[in-house]
Amino acid sequence: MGSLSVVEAVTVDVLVGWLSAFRDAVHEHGAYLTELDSAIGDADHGANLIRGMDAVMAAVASPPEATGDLLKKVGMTLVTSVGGASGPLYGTFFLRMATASGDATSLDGPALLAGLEAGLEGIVARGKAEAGDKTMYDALAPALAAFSSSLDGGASLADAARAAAGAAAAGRDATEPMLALKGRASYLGERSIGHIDPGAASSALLLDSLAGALS
Amino acid sequence: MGSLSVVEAVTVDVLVGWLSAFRDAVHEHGAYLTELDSAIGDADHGANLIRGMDAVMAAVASPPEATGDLLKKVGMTLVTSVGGASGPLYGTFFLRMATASGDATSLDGPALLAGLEAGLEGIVARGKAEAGDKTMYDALAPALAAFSSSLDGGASLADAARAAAGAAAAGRDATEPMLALKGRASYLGERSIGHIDPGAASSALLLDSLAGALS
Amino acid sequence: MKKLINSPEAVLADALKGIDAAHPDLRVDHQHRVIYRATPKADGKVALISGGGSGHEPLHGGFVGPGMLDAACCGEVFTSPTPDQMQEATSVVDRGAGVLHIVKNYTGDVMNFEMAGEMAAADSGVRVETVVTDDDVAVQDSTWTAGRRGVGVTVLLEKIVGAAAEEGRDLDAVLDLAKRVNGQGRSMGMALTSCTVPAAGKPTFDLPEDQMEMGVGIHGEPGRRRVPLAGAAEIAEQLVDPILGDLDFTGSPSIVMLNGMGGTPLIELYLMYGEVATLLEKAGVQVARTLVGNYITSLDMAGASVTVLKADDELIRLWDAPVETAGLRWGV
Amino acid sequence: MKKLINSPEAVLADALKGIDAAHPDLRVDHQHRVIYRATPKADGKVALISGGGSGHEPLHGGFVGPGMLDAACCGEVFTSPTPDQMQEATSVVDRGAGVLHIVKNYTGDVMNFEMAGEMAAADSGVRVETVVTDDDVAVQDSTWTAGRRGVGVTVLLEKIVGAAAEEGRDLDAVLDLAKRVNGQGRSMGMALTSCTVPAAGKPTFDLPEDQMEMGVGIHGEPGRRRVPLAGAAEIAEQLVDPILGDLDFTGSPSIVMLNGMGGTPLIELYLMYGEVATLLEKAGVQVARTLVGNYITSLDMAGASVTVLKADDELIRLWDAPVETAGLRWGV
Ligand SMILES: Nc1ncnc2c1ncn2[C@@H]1O[C@H](COP(=O)(O)OP(=O)(O)O)[C@@H](O)[C@H]1O
Ligand SMILES: Nc1ncnc2c1ncn2[C@@H]1O[C@H](COP(=O)(O)OP(=O)(O)O)[C@@H](O)[C@H]1O
Ligand SMILES: [Mg+2]
Ligand SMILES: [Mg+2]
Ligand SMILES: [Mg+2]
Ligand SMILES: [Mg+2]
Repeated sequence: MGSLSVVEAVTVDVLVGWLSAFRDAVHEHGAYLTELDSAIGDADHGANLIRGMDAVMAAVASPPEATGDLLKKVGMTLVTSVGGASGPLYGTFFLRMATASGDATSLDGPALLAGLEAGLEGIVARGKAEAGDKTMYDALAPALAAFSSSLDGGASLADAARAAAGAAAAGRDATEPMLALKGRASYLGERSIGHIDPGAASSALLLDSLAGALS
Repeated sequence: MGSLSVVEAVTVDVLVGWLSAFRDAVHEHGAYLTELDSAIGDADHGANLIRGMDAVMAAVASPPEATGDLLKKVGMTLVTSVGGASGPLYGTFFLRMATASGDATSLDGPALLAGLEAGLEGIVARGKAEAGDKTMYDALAPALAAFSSSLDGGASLADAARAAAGAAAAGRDATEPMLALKGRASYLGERSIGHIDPGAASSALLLDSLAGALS
Repeated sequence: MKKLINSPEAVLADALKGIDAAHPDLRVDHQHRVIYRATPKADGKVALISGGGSGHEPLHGGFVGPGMLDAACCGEVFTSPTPDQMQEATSVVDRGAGVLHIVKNYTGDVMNFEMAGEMAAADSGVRVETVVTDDDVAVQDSTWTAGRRGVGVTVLLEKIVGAAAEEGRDLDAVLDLAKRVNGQGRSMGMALTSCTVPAAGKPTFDLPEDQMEMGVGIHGEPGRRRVPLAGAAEIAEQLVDPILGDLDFTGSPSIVMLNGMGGTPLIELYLMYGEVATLLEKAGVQVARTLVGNYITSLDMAGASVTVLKADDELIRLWDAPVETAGLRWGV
Repeated sequence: MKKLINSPEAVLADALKGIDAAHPDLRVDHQHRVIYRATPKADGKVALISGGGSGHEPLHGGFVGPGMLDAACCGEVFTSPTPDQMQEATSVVDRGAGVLHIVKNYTGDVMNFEMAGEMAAADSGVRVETVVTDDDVAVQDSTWTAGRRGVGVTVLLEKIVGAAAEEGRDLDAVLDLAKRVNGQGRSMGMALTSCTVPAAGKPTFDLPEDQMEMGVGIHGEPGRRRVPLAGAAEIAEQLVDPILGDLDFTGSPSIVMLNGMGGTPLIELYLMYGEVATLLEKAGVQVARTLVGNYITSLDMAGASVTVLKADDELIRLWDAPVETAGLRWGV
């Protein structure tokens, strides 16, 4: 909020800042995520991400130099500490982002976007979610689209990230009236309608944390 | 209440009236008895007596001629249908009363008293309760004492029974501050203090039903 | 009240139908409410009968079968069975060597079994002996004339004494063994919640979210004292300490049961057992055999109890002997 | 929240300690949270691994042992285990004949096991096949792309396929059999109450005194619909009808499981089974084998589920084969 230094190169430190902000966010909103998951799932989404992000922050205490190495560590840590649906999904997100980022020690806007997009493709490859299935995809996809068009329109990284965070929040809210077609919420049939998807809510936190880290 | 015919000879019909009134009383106050038993026992005293007295009334649908035969049937039915502590105790009460009553087709005041006292002795023989142990004995013993001294003082059967019922009620209330030394309530130790004993409460109903049947 | 029942009055009769349907190796006498082995044991062997109020399943019906009981008499929920049930069962299971009645120490149970013993002896001449279990250290023995309650040791006793009867020991020997097992077993239980007796329709007592009852029995009765809710490690201490304080368990192999009260899931029972095992080890108690699960329950009560039996090579051997019942099964 | 735990975070680690202490014939890898047989099976035999979130005990750890599983991977409560756990277990249990992964159909479980299979194949060259159980008729299959949930049939499958692996069948045969068992099993569950996930600290959903949830799974999730509370006979109908409507069970012997959700006492489960048995008989289903008890649970949820498996002589024979685990035990 009105930060003085504007980030234009996403270094390992900035990425760690993002992860750290996300860890704080899932701690702060863990009960809320679990409450959403109580309504249409199994009441563990908050606990899952708290466990995962605590493990991530421990794993990146002395971060490697390359962004790809850092993100790979994040992905592997999530895969091996979270479990459930969100573990492989968020894990795959970071693993694919790691591959896209490679040896680079810092990412510019287009490189960051490419990484995020690769990550989202990973989620789709694992979970086969489509738009409107009421999953994290419904927050992430519009967020990356907003990120992309902001950059295309010449926005700063910080502004693009803020636009993405806003779109993610809108995407999260848009899951409320949806009928779930993926994950446990789909077992509820019509009863899934009227509740925000917990994964979409955590994804909105992920994008919000990114915007914070880039501001 | 202000009945016209006063019973001076306790026939089988009068005894059946007594039992029937007791059956009605345990139905009416069954929840209360169970509530008392919830506080210091196992929450079944009402259900036990309802089951037992329903079985008794079915068993005496065509009553035998001798009071002893009727009372034996009552005792056996209670023994074989109630279980728990109250089954053998109330069962023994009626079985001993049956033996005392024998072939008589009707009982006068002293004979009825002798039967009740034999019954109480049976309860003591089975349960080894003493005054102040916080059991049904604490309602029955003062009731029979009052019955006896009323008869001695020349009271009618109805008046003696009313005195007995009053003493039973007082005995019941007197169990409240007692520390239980018999039955399940004794497991509670000090925590048994401050609650009326369920068996004392049902015994008060038994005497109240007798007073009703003799008025 | 939320229960899978048709009506409070029909609970026992309906449950017996299900037991009958589920277990071809049991025979259910629906009139007398007695559960028998489908195939009676051989002539000349002592028979074992137990029984009590219902609501403690698998006790006792789940322990009828080769290596354990010959019959279980089922009372109404939390109400001891009636003497005629025990009398009937006694005459049915007797194989000429007499019958041991296994009775948990509750006034009602003791009185009803007592009357049954009198009736059986008078009617059929069957020799009946009775062991009354009273292992609950929550009850201070001397002061309360009703004595200690019979709880968890009953399960271990039915197993061990059942094996001895199967071996062909006579009634005196079986009775001696039963008394020895009872004398060497101690239990202590606790509740996180009350249970709901079907006929009562509501919980026997209310227990606030931050309180628990220590020293409960198996009838949903309040315990000896209400204390603040604690973690599993501290609860384990409150259960184990009074047991170890009541009898010296060192120097002998022990059989330990961590029992659930009916409404507590297995994951919590295992967790509790982990804590109990740690405490026993610290205290120098050598655990030779373990049982974790719901064996003597109190309807839907949430909670657990610990039973420790001071054993020896003979008791361990009898414990390990084959048993083939719905509730316990090994070596067959 | 009233639970016998030390802290929500420590539930799994602490429960594993208790399982380890209680069962000398199991070996617990506390680091990877895998439960193994203490004595591995013979070389050349197919190994079976299952796993999933915790909170369903005895599933799966209680089914590790001769005649059933070789290892169970334990996830956090209601959270599938992670791929590294399965990968570790896979390489440990492989006896050179390959490993079958038994996975209940939930997005998380399927994805984690999928990743484990990829990793195991890449790392160690162990041949891995996977069967995904999906027997829950509460979920309308076609419409929902996540497909039906895997519930009760998993227990029966682990028993039957475990026996086949013990006989020495190869991985293809074991996989075929597993798929056949899954294809012939159907389940339906209901809840009287929600359960409380330790980390959530309160019941997953509120259920008024006069309502129940029909069509629940095993994760405390709300069911397909909320309906008025009914008697056991009517509940049994609501469970059995959709099962019989989904598959024709006549003309073959069936194996039936009446399963408790964790907080329902055995007396109610037997009572429910009596009602279910009556309905099955009326419908001409021939019940050859029965299991009544808590086998696949949902923490402390009160409720029950019914599983019917259309069997045949071969499946019955495999069902009857010896099994020696904490949760199922016979013929040994
Ligand atoms: N196939 C899928 N594709 C994308 N996201 C999914 C899929 N299935 C589930 N999710 C996401 O995962 C979230 C649930 O995560 P979590 O509660 O941690 O795992 P679980 O459902 O195994 O308990 C859902 O809210 C949804 O956003
Ligand atoms: N030893 C005894 N002597 C006399 N009365 C007793 C004795 N033990 C118990 N009682 C009576 O029995 C009552 C309980 O009866 P009930 O609830 O039907 O049986 P149970 O205690 O077996 O559940 C007690 O309230 C008490 O009055
Ligand atoms: Mg979840
Ligand atoms: Mg009582
Ligand atoms: Mg009782
Ligand atoms: Mg989960």
